Amino acid sequence: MHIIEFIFSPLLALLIGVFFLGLARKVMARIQWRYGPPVMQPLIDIIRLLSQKSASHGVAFNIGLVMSLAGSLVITLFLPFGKIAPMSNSGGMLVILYLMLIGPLGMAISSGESANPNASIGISRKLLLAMGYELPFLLVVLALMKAYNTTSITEIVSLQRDTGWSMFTFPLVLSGIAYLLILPAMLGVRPFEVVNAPQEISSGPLVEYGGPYLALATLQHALALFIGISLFVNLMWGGAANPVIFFLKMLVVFFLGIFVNAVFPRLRIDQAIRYLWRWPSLIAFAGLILVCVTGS
Amino acid sequence: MTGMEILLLVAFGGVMLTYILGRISSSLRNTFAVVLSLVLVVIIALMYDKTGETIFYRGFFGIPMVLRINSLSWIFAMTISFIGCLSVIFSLDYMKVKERTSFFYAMLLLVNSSMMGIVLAGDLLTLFIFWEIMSWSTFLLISYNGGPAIAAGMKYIVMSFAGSMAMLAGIISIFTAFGTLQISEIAAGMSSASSGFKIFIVIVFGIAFGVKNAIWPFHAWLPQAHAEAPSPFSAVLSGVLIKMGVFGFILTMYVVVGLGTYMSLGGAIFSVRSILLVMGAITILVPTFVALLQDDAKKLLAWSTIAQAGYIMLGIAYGTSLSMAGGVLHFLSHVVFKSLLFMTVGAVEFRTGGIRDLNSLGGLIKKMPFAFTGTLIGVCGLIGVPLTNGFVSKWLIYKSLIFGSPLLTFVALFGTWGTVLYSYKLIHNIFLGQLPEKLKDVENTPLSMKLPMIILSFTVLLFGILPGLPLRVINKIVVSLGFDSLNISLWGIVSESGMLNMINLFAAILAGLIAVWLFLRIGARTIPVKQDDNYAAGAAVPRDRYNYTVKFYDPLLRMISPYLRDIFDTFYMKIADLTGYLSNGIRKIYTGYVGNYVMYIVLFISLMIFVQMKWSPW
Amino acid sequence: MDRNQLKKWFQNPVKMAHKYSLHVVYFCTGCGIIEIPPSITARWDAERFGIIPVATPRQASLFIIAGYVSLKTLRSIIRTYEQMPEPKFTVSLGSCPINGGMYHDSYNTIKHLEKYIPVDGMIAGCMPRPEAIFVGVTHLWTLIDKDMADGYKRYRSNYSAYRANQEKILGKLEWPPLFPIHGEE
Amino acid sequence: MVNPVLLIAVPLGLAFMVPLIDSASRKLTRFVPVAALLFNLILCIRLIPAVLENPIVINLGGFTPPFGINLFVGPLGLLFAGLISLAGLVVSIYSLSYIKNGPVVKYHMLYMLLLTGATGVVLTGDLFNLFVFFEILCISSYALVAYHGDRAGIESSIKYLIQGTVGSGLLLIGIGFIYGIFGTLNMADIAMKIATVEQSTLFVPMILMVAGLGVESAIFPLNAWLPDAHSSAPSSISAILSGIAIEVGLYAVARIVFTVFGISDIYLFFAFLGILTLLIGEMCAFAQSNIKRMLAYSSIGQIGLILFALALATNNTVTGGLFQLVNHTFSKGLLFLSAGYMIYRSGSMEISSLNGMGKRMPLTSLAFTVGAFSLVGLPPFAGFPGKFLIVSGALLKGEMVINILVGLVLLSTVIEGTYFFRVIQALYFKDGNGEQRKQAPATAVTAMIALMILIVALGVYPKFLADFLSSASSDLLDKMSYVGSVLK
Repeated sequence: MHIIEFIFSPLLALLIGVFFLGLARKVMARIQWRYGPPVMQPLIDIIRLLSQKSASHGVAFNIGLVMSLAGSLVITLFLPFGKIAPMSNSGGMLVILYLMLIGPLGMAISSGESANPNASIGISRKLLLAMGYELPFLLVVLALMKAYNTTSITEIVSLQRDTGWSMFTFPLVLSGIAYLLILPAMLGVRPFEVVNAPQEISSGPLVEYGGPYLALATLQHALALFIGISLFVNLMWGGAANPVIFFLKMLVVFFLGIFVNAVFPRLRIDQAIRYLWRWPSLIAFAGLILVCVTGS
Repeated sequence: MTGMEILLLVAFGGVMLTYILGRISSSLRNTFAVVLSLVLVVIIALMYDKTGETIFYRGFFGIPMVLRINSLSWIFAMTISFIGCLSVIFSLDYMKVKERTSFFYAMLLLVNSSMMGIVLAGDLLTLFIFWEIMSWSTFLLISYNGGPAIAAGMKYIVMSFAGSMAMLAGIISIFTAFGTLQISEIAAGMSSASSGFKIFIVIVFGIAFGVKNAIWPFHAWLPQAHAEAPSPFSAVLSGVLIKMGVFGFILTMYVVVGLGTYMSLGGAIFSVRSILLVMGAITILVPTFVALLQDDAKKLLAWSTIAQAGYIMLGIAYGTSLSMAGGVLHFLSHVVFKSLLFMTVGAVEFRTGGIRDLNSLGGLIKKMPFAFTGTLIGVCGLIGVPLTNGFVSKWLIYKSLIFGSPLLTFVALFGTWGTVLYSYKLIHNIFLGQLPEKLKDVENTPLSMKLPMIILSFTVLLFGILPGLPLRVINKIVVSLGFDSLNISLWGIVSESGMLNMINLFAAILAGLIAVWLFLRIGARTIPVKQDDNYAAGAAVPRDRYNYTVKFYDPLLRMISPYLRDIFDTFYMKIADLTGYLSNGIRKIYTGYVGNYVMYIVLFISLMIFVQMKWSPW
Repeated sequence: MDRNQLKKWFQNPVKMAHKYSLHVVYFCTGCGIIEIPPSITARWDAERFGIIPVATPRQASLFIIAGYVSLKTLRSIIRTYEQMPEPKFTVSLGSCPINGGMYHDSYNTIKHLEKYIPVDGMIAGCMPRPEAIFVGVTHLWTLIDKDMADGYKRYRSNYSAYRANQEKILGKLEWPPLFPIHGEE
Repeated sequence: MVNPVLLIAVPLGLAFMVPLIDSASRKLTRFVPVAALLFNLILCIRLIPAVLENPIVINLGGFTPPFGINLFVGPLGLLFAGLISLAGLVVSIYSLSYIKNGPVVKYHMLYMLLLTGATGVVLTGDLFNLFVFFEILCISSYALVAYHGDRAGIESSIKYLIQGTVGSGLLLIGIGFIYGIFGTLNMADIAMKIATVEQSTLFVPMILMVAGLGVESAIFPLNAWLPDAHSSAPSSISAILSGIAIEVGLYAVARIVFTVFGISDIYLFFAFLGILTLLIGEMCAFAQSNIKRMLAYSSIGQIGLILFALALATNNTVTGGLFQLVNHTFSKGLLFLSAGYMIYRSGSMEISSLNGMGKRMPLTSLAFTVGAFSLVGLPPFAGFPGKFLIVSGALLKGEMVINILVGLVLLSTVIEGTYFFRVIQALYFKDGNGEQRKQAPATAVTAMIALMILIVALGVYPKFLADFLSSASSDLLDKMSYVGSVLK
């Protein structure tokens, strides 16, 4: 049972992530009054990419990407999907926070090695954006951990079963709002899509990726999407005991993100940081203070 | 004669011998220095798990001077000798092109020996004497390069000297209060002292150790000193030397003042503990962002050293067994990865002919893969990526802080993101991107530099995957300082609110890596290309201009740099200026006109007569 | 998807993926580019066939040269083509790349694109309408199905000749040859 | 048992023999001071055990003390006498090669007279005798300051002369008052009778004497001659002036204040005066760019520190003060001696002209470094134990005022460290003008090495001197035993 979970949950995450990517394209197309590609289109792309002979820029170019995807895969072992969380005993939220570093860092190493300034610009934006949303995000997470008095994400989920969704319980309301405000940035959707801006910096970090590398990068993107949404659902919307319900919750969050993506133009990176560090941070800070004052 | 006396004898004797041998033959000296430092490592390793005290000298007015060893001293001594040894090995090639190498080696060994003296000291007098020897020998080494190093050395020695004078005041007040300087006896006397006295002691020692440990606001000397010192010594400086401040803090707060007293010292909000914690947090936050502004590789690392000192400070000042273990472990981690980073940057500096400017490097991964790997591992440790030692220690610190003071935890966690930013800047601007034309002929890292890098990289990963190895020793320290014992296994730790299992994580990440690698292998073969074969909107890659390094995080920096002025550095410089100005004014008393001088004599007499007439004190 | 399609997917997924995931890098210095936006936006919606524009040649599998090619742009076209990962396909738009079109007597445009890089499909017209582009793409699908879209293979095997042609008109190229050149040295 | 009178008589006699010896053999002249001071040194060392047991009182001419002049060789006097002969010996060895041009004969003669005067001051038990020896000391030093015969030397010599004469005059008037009041000049006798007179009566003579001696001992407002004189004298003489002359002056002040008058109310005032001298000296030194002036101001600072330590008048602080005094003699001597040759090589006294000296004259630079470290009080050199004792003694008094003053002492140490480290950096780490490496002559190097060994030995094993110093300090503080041993 346990072994199966170990293999099952990363695969499930990949599948859902890729499905979300496809769904995103389809939904965006429908919003734009188009027919849109088939939902399986990302899968087709990945198969095609895997068969292409790409140029490699060196060892770190490969290793960084592998590291990035592997790091993201490991996170999925820690995140409860419904009740499936095979490694939740080996460390809690803190480990997840740090594992979330591996993904961007590996990507950064890899695309840095590609020796293209567009990639460097993209990475610098990516790290800055992460810095931007990490400030309110950390405040939110700390408020949660303080409120539930635990660092284990499974416990946070199970405690929400008694108290209701943390987003709608009293001291955590503000944190929930802040989280919702930064969610588009965490998912990397449109108002905060400066990193991969294809028209501006030739898709940024991905500029030199082709063939299998781009396939890995796509999978990494899919996983990032999955992790972002799953984290939100687990922390704020009470997770779920049942994988299906969990998936449905994820779908709702996902649609929220897509709608935001569809209607907003792109912010400049400094505008993005300024936004993220102003209202969401203030609200999250107030939330943390609220938790500290009212909490046990 | 105990092991400690032999150790110090060997260490200090070796210093002299090294210098003398340097006069005869440089290769002989190098061999001797390496052998000596290895011998020191072995001697200290043999002292594992011993405790004891010996009086080794009574020549100082009959005050007994004591050496003592316990688990705390042992782990510090081990680190010092280990890093000292590696830095000597690293110097072999680095110093080949420099002048006055005998002086350098002798001073390097002297610094190491005096640091060993500090950690083995069983009384405050011995501590102070070795402390001062360390201070001035460090001063000589920092100034070694001349040029900008002169100002750096000056700043260091003045601040450090001010710190030691504060410490001297503290030591002597203890001496006058209790009539003894032996640490074990002071601890007994301290418990009955008034709390004002305790606070005084904590403040003066805090200044001394804070300066050495570069805690905000005493950090002003560090960036320049680290940047201008020779790189092998920068490794020692950043790795172990400033950690003498950590040692001092532990000694003051938990041994001299005592755990129970420390936790309740001072008023509610202005308690010593909370002030130290806040200082630690500021030390994390501000220098992390200042590091982002730096364009000099070693200066960047220097600011990061300050920031990491803040983490250690948070750990040891919080005062639970978990945080204490985290603080000491982070000290150990920081020693390893920061020495590694200084060494790799030093290797780059050595091979590129002294370039430290991040804007003019790039693409060196092709030329110096070893240095890149070392930097990558070091940077991962610095950030605290899982499977490196930095992760475990930071995890311990967060874990202990998280429920007690979420705001401090927030600062520490947020500092990590700053760390990611400047670490990536470091590694990207040196090793990634396009290789400039002028660096086409850079050679690979020499063997004497590779060896320490390999050992240190290995240590980073080993302590990251099997944190139980250092934690077992640290647990002994924690228990000896009066805390509860921790529940430690080889691969992690079980605390009351969660556990850490690094071996599982290691297995998972390894499996993930293998799986992804296999997946990548399924795909089509990849073709290695040169850096010139690169997307430039269809054009051929322009030579020497196709790189993005200058103003790497410009949007952020433009936002934050107005807030990052180093007020305290300015403040200290203002004080220095003021002193100079004042001195110049006072100098004018001596006008050079003899009539005035005779007038002074008359005035002196008349003043005394006036005083006598008015108040008649005599 | 009809049954035939499904069978094909099982028989040769790679080929099918190549057909239905054409990531395009547009070379848009010619007048044909004005026809591209309608083809990828809501009116004709190329994405339903998996055709999307990408930013760099590294990510692409289809190269569309939209219009006349001047000497200056030829240099970039060659560079871009060489940077695309194999297998890769080329489609040219309009008459000019075929035979010079209305610029047949210009000193500054090339007349036959296929002399410099292999072209798998040519869509004639001045300019071709978006429908014609889709016709061209369907034609490319058939070629891929029949393994006849083998321009990249031809480029590889005849590289010496291509390179000679390129250097004849452009002078010495700034980048080294992609494949070993026979007949020299 | 040897007669301590020889300590004065031998150098005095030999001083006047110098011209005779010179006419006999030119080469021999230079060795006369060496021989005389070596003799003195050996004599001092032989006297130590006896003196530690009981102070030796010699009645000159066979008159018993209240009437005749007596020499009092207590531990303190012997300490000073030993210090004078030791420092004098080292400097005379240094002078063997350093003094080559100019009036060599007069130099050696005056040099020995200076040391004779100094020895006399510390050994005598009679106020007027003290004045006479003081005059010997001062007059010979006026002349020696102008040794080079250049404009600066003569100018500062004249300044020194004027101030010194004013001081001597004041001293003489003070002594006259005392004689008028008590009818005796014997210090022990006066000390015994001092309680019989009302304190306010004593005020005027005391002030006059303190001011007179204060000029020579460089207490703050009275020390204006010092920087000029020290910087324009030959370095060997600067070493003696700084290491011996002003300290002998300080001895005289201490002896008169502690033993003769013994008014404890004034001690705190002297402590303040000491701190003021210390701060002003150190700050002036901080602002200097001329190395010899810097060293001279630093001497003022050190004198202030020693004065502070003595003024606290506990056994610990006085021991510490005396330790610091010994350290100052050695370190400042070493600094002046090494600076002398560095200036000789570079031809300028500016600190910037010493850049890169560490490469050109390694041993001399090392000597300077050791001296500087020791003066600043860094372990393991001799300055640290002294500072340790002073501070611990001062803190042991447990008074708030004193504690604040101790804080100022530590602050001034930081300032002192700053300017010394600045010079050390210039010596070693700044690029010089790439001259060839050339050491100082062997005799000079011998002298410097001897002082370095002394400094390190004292720093590593301070206990060596501690017992002797502690009996010296009780000699200074214990008025009754002084009186008793003289007037037995």
